[in-house]
Amino acid sequence: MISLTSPVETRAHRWPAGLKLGALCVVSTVLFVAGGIAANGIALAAVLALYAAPGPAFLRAGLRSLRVVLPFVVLLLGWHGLTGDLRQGVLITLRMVTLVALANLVTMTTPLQDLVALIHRLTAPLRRLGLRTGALEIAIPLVVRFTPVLVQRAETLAEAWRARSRRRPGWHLVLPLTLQAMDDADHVGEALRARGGALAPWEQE
Amino acid sequence: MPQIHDAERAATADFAIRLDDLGYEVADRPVLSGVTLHSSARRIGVVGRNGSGKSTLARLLAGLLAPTGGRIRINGQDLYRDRRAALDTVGILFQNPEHQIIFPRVSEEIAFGLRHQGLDKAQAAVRVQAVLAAFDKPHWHDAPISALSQGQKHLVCMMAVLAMRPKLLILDEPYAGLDIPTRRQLARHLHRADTRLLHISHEPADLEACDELFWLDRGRIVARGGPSELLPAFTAEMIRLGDLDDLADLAG
Amino acid sequence: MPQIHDAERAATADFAIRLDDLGYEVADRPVLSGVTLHSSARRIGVVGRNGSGKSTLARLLAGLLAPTGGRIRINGQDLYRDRRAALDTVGILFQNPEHQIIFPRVSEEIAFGLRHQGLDKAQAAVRVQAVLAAFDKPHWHDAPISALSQGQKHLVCMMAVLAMRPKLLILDEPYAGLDIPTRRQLARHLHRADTRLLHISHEPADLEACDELFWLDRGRIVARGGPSELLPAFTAEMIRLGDLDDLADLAG
Amino acid sequence: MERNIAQVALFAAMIAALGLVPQITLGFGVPITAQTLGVMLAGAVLGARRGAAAAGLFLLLVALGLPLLAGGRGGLGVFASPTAGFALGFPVAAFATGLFVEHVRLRSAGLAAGLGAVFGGIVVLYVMGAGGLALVSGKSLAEAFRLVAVFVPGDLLKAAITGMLVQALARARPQTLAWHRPAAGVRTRL
Ligand SMILES: Nc1ncnc2c1ncn2[C@@H]1O[C@H](COP(=O)(O)OP(=O)(O)OP(=O)(O)O)[C@@H](O)[C@H]1O
Ligand SMILES: Nc1ncnc2c1ncn2[C@@H]1O[C@H](COP(=O)(O)OP(=O)(O)OP(=O)(O)O)[C@@H](O)[C@H]1O
Ligand SMILES: O=C(O)CCCC[C@@H]1SC[C@@H]2NC(=O)N[C@@H]21
Ligand SMILES: [Mg+2]
Ligand SMILES: [Mg+2]
Repeated sequence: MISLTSPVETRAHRWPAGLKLGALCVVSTVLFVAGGIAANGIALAAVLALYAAPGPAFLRAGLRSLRVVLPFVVLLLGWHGLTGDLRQGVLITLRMVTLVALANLVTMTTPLQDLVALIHRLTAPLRRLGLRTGALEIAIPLVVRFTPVLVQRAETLAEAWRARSRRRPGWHLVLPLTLQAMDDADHVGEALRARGGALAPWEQE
Repeated sequence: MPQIHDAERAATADFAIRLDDLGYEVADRPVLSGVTLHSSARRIGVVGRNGSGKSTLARLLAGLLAPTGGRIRINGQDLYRDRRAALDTVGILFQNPEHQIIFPRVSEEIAFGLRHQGLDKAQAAVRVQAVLAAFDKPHWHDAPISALSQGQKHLVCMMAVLAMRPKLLILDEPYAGLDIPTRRQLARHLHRADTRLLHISHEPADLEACDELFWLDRGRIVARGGPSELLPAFTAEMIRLGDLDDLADLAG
Repeated sequence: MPQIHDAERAATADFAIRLDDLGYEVADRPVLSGVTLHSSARRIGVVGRNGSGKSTLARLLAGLLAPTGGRIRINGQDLYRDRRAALDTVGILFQNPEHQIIFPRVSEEIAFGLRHQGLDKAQAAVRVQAVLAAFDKPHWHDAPISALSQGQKHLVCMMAVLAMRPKLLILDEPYAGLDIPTRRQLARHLHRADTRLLHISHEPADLEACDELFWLDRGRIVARGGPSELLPAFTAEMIRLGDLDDLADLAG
Repeated sequence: MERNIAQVALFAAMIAALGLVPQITLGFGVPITAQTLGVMLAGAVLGARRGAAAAGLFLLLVALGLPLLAGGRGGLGVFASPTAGFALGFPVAAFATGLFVEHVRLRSAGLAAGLGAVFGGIVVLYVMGAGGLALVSGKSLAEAFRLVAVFVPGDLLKAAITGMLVQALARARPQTLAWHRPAAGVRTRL
C-alpha cells in the first residue's frame, strides 16, 4: 500500500514534506476526535479533488491504490448493517477512506528522501542530548521499502509455485516467505554496509 | 465451431507453438505487441536486448501471465487456463534463480514439482536422487540452498525443471550463471534429450544450436530465421549499437 | 610497531591489494583458504568455476565480511574495520542485482551512496542526473526499479556504484546480465576511467583486457599470470572438464 | 549493525504487511487483526531489544500518518481510539516475548517461542490493551477484561503459528535466531 509512486511529477512533489505530513497529522487527528459524517464527507470530496488536480493519469493511479480498502468498506458496512448501527458504519468507513486517500496522496508525492530529511530535523533535539539517530533515519525508508517487497515476494513465490503445481499455494508459502524475507534482510544489510549504511552522513550537515 | 477445432488440432498434431497477435501491457505500457509466432521447430531461440520483453514472453508461454491481447496455444492448449495440462507440457527456468526457489533444501526443491505431477513420495525421492547423480551432485541432497553460490543455485533450478521432464522446456538465460564445463555438459544433454526447447538469451553465441530464431526488439518480433542468417545480422547490429555512442563522460 | 607501519605504508604508496594467507570459513567449512595475493595492477581479473569462492572473495575485499584467518589490506587499510575509508576506496557490484538494490526508485538508489560519501542533496542530485545522462537513461530517474527487466536492474546497480567514483571497483560478473551494446560501451568506459578494477567472472572472454589474472579453484589460488598465458590454460581446462563426463542419463 | 537495522526494519514491515489481512472490527471498536502475529514473531525471532525496536518503529510510522494499522488506519488519532492501549502495547509485547525466549531455556525453540508469544502477545498485551480500553471508553477495568477475552482463541492460534514458524526457522536457519543456541556448530557472524 505504501509502495505508491506517482506516474507524473506534480506540484505537490515540491512542497515541503514537513508541511504535508503535518497537515496529514492535523487532519487525521481532527477527523478522529471531532468529525461527524458531514465533516468526513466534505473532507473526502476535498481529497478526491486533490487527486483530480494533477490530471487523469494521476487520478487513475490514485484510485487504483485505493482499491485495497474496498474489502474493508464492504466488511465494515456489512458488519454495522447487521448490528443495526449503519450510521456508525458509514462514519467509520468514510473516515477510513478519507485518511487512507490522504495518506496515500502524501506518500505518492513525497520522495522517501524528503521523509528521511524530515525525520532528521524532528530528531535534532535527541541528537543534542547525545543520542545517535542515524539508524532511525535508515530504518524508516527501509520499512517503506520492505513492505511492498514482502508483498511482491509473496507474488513471486506464488508464481514459482504455479509454474510447478496446479494446486493453490495458500498457507504453504508462509515458511518460505519468512525464510526469504530473512535472507532479504541479510542482503539489504550487506548492501547498506557496502554504501555506508551505518555512517549516518546527515549528521555532517 | 467444430470445424475450427478440427483444423486447429490438425495443425498441432505435431507439437507447435502458436502465438497470434499477442500483446501484453503493464500499467498501460505495452511490453509486447503484435507478436505472431508459429513454430514447430524442436529448438527455438529468442534473442533480444535488455528490456525487449524476452522474460515476459517466457512467462506468457508458460501460462503464468494472461495475455492482455491476442492468444497463445501450446500444442493446441491454453496453458494459462488449463494448469493441469501446463504441468506436463512446459517447464520454465526463471532468469533469476532466486525467483524460482521455494524451499530451503535442494531435495525438497527438486521433489516439489514431481509430487505435484502425481508421483508418490518414494517415486519422487528416486527421481531426485537420479537427477542429482546425473549432475554429479549427490552430496547436495540435504544442502541448504541459501548456502550455495549463485551459479550453483542456477543449477539447482535447472535440475528441478529437468526432473519434471516437460515436453517443452523454456529456458530464460540459462547459461548466464553457469560455468563452461557445466554449460557444455548441459548443452550436450539438452541436445540429446527428448524435449523441445525455447531458449532465451541476449547472447547470440548461446543460440547457435537452435533450429529457428526470433529476434525481439522493444516488444515486437523484428526478424525470424535460422541461426546462420539471423545471428550474424543480430551480432552486427549489436556491435554497431555498442560502438555508436560512447557513454558521455562521467567525470563531469 | 612503527617500523612495520612505515614499511607497510611504503609498500602501498602505489595503490595495492595485499591478501596474506586469507581464509574464510562458514559453519566450519572452508570457503577460501591460504589465499595470498599481492597486486598493484590496474585491472585485476579473478576467474574460476561456480562455487570456487569468487563472490566470497569480492565481499571480503570490499570489507563486507570479516576474514576468519589471515588479513586483507587495500591501499594499506583494513576496510572491514574502517568503513569510512571503505566508502571512498572500494565500490562493489553484487552478482545478483536484487541483492544490491535498497530503494524503490532509480534516483534514490543512485543518490544513497553519494549522500553517505558526504555530498549534500543538491550535489547528489546533480551527480545522479549526470550518471543517468551518461548512460543515456535520463528517463529512468523516477522509474520504479521493480518494473525494470533484470538486465536493466543490473545497469542501475552499475550506475549506482560508478557514481560513487571509488578508487577500486569490484565487479562480480558484471557482464552476465548486460546485452552486447551496453557491455561494449561499459567496457570502453571502464577502460578510459580512472578507477582500478577487480573483475570477477567465470567467462574467460570477459577478462581479456585485464593486466593480471588469478585463477581460483575450490577456495585456493591455483594460478596467476597475464591474460595471454592464463586464459588459454583456463579455457582449455574448462573445455576438458566439460567434455570429460557426460551427464549421466536423466531418463532413468 | 547494518544487519540489525535491516532485520528490525523487515519485521516492522512484516507487521505492516500483516495489516493487509482483512480484519474484523468488533462492536466495541477493537479489531481482530493479524498484526499481533507480526508482533509475536518480532519478539520471538529477534529477541527482546530488537523485537521491541521493530514494533516501536512500526508505531512511529503509524504516528507519522502512514496508514499501516489494519484497515488502513494511521495518524495520531489512533492514540485517542479504543485500541490505543493495544497499539502502545505492541513494543512492550514484543519485548516481553523476546525476554521470555531469551531467558526461559527450553529444548525446543518452537515451544519456547510459542509460550513466549502467549506471555508477551497475550498476557502482557491484554493488560495494556484492557487498560487503554477502560480509559478511553469509560468502562471498568473488569468489564474491559471481559470484552477483550473474546480475542483469546484467535491469539492462541497466532501464538501456535509463531511457535511453528520459529521451530522451522531453527531447523532451516538456526543462525537467524540470535537467542537460540543449537547443540553443536559454530554460529557465523556477519
Ligand atoms: N511489472 C512491470 N511494470 C512495468 N513495466 C514492466 C514490468 N515488468 C516488465 N516491464 C517492462 O517490460 C520490458 C520487458 O521486460 P522483460 O523482463 O521481459 O525484458 P527482457 O527482454 O527479459 O530483458 P533482460 O534481457 O534484461 O532480462 C522492460 O522494459 C520492463 O521495464
Ligand atoms: N553462507 C554460506 N554457508 C555455507 N557455505 C557457503 C555460504 N556462502 C557460500 N558458501 C559456499 O562457498 C562456496 C563459494 O561460494 P561463492 O558464492 O563465493 O562462489 P562463486 O565462485 O562466486 O560461484 P558462482 O560462479 O556460482 O557465483 C560455495 O561452494 C558455497 O556453497
Ligand atoms: O489496530 C489497532 O489499532 C491495534 C490492534 C488492537 C487489536 C488487539 S491486539 C490483541 C487483540 N487480538 C486481536 O486480534 N485484536 C486485539
Ligand atoms: Mg529477462
Ligand atoms: Mg559468485
